[in-house]
Amino acid sequence: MYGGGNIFEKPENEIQEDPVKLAEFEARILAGEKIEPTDWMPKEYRKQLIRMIEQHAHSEIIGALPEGTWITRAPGFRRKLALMAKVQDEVGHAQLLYSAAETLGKPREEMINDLISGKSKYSNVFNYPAVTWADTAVIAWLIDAGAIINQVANSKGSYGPYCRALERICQEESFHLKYGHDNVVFLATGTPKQRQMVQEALNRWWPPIMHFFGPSDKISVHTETLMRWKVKMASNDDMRQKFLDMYVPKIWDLGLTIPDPKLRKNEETGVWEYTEPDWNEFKRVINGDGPCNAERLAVRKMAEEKGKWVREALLNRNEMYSVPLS
Amino acid sequence: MYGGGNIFEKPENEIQEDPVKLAEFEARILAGEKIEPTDWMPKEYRKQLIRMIEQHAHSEIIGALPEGTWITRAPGFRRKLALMAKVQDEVGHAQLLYSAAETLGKPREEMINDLISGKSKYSNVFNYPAVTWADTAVIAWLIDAGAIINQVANSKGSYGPYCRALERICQEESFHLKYGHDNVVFLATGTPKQRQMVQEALNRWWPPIMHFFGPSDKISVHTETLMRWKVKMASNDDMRQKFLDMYVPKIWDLGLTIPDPKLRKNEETGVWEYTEPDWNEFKRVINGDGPCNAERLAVRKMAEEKGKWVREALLNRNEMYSVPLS
Amino acid sequence: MPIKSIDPRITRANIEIQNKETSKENKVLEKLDHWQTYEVFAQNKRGEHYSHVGSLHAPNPEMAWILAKEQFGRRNKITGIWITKTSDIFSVTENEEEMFELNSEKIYREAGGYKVMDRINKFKKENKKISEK
Amino acid sequence: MPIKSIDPRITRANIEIQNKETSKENKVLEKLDHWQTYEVFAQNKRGEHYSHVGSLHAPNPEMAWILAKEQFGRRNKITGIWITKTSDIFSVTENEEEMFELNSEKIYREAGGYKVMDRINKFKKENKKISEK
Repeated sequence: MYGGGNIFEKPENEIQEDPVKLAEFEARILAGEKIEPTDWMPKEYRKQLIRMIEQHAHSEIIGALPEGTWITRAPGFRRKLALMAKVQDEVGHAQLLYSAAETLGKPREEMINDLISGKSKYSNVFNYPAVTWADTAVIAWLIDAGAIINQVANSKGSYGPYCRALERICQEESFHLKYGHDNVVFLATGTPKQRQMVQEALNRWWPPIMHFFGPSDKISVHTETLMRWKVKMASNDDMRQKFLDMYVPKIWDLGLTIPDPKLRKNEETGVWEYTEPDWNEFKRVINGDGPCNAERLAVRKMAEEKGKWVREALLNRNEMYSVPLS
Repeated sequence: MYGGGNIFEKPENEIQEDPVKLAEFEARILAGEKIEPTDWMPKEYRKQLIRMIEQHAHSEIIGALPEGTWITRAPGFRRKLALMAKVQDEVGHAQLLYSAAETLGKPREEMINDLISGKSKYSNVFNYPAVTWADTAVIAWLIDAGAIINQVANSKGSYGPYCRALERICQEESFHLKYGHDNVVFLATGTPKQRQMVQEALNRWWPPIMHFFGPSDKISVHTETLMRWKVKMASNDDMRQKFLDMYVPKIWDLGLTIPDPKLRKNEETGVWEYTEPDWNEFKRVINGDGPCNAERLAVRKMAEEKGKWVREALLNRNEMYSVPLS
Repeated sequence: MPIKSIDPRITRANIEIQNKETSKENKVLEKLDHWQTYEVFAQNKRGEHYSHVGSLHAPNPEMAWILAKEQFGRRNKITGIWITKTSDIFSVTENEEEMFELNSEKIYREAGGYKVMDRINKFKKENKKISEK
Repeated sequence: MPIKSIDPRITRANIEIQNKETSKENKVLEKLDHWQTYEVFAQNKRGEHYSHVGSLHAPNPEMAWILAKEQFGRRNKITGIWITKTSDIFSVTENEEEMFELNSEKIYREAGGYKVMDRINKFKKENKKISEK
């Protein structure tokens, strides 16, 4: 579950790359070929890929927390089983993605350290709480829907190991989407109280969903090189438009109200119009001041610390770190 | 290049197998599933598979000799290159097949020992000499054609590693067949001397070709169990009929005479009639008294002996034998 | 101050919130705390070749096998797993591409490099002429 | 008596024919004379997973890599080779089949386990009736 946005930084200073190797590298990508771990690649490509895949991995493992909270309170045995399976999938996705990032040379331990210390980011939506059961339904449907749009695009990217991980992930996500939709439909077609619950959850989650694909293209960092290198596969606004196009009609079908009076599709341009999301709040939350940032990192830290004795009991310190092959 | 025939022996005494495991094993094969190296299998299945795959491997490596002899004397640079590529393929096939047999627990060294000592057999055709360049053309066309018929059938068998090796082998053999056909056509449509050469080669090779698929079903060892276990995929006579059906018309098309006055297709039954091959000669030759048996084994022995110092220089005796996984 | 969460289990765990400034220096994990990596190969169906499915962290091959089964054999049924340490795989890392270049003019070792029908047809036509005379 | 062959190279090599009786006891090779086995994984195209292509005998990983390239990268172009000793692969050999059994009633974690259109259509129909009144 990862939506992109705000993940690329401007290079601190221009790195001079071997122009012959750079030309070969770009020609390969232009020809639709994948880059593999042992290939030559620009330093900036490696750096931005690590950042992106690492953020994606963190988003999966942190994203398991707001949903995991509801396993014991899920209504009915079948929904408990399904939610457990979904949460297990998300943790499995984190593992796949950490491995893909490791092929670029950053050990998993460093990534987890950077997550816990707040140096690395993850998808901002997981800094908000899942207040009721209906929140988990909205997350599983709409956040996962957004993630699939992003991940399907990224699976056509240029880096082999990341693409292979995403193929497996997208296959599993299709269940998440259906599961979430089923839960939302159940509530939205249920009693007035159930309808109220899901409407309130939608009200809470609409702003984070609009934030999910990252800042508007007008204000986001220049990504032309990353698009040419097939690291970033679509602009934030393009993905947001795609999401609105696919899901707003489905939400309206259920008689739910989207809490944005300006939201409409301009039938002439085919473009969705909406109230500009509050990007100051987005920046404030991603930089640590959201309702759940502190809790998420503290829980993750506890998990690493409480697992330490088990890992140590099994650890063989004679091993050298080696970069995974794929 | 391997045609089957005379490769199965009667079990010395009936081995009692666990009836439950045997039933599961047979059910799996009936369902079209493959058997893998770590699965339970009847002792007789393992034994007969080792025998068959080992003979197939020996046939590839020994089959490289009569053709290899002609590399330096092949007419023209292109034919030299093509023949070298073909001989390299055959040796590569031997390697693939030895590996497949090794998954059943018999080390390659033992197989080579059994080949050189005469304990293991190989396809009888390679105990005949390639007297002229035209002989190599007939071998590459018609012996490889027979081998493909056999190998395509066997690739539908029950043992996973053997099937996987055969798939790769069959893909490579298609070049051998075309290369051989091209050489035969060149000679058969050439000067009277060239036509005479290829006709004489065909006269020499027709009896070994008729022997190639093994003794007639009437006199061969009972193979019902091996057919049910998908070790043997077609009867010797069925494969011979298939070969005649596909290739006799092609040979006649070239105006060549097949040295068997009785050879004709019975248009009522659809079955080819022919002079019964001399199965006494077949037995005599396979048991060691063919024109080239002694030379083939002696050359193979020399190769192992002359390569010994190279292998030893690189050898690390600390290794334990381990059964390959696939 | 311990965290007060909407998840009662987290509230009960009495977790202290990290000090934002000091936590920046906080290294929870040392190198290899998550053990070394293993490469996982799985067989999707009997008869098929084993194929690489990914890598994972584990303390030993046995645990790697168990984790691999959970990670790669949980959703779709597989028929076998092979595990090997990443460091036990030998590969070549530089200019690998060029090492695999094939000589493009090797059509003589492809089935498609041979065309015999022209010669056969010419031969049959000429033979027919002779027999018609 | 040395072999007299139609291949002059073999005749020149002066090879003695084996005595048929004594040769039966002849062990030319000892165990491991052909070294240990390695498993070979190849990538057919960039972006694809590495897949097992077979095993071979070699004295060390470097030679195994070279032999693998000749054996498996000679005909069709490949883009990479991984080599690992057969003995470095960990697998489970007994009753493997049963270990991979999945609980068949796990439809709740498949996309196909969810049917929502009936409920949506019923809801829309009822809503229509209410608004028509």
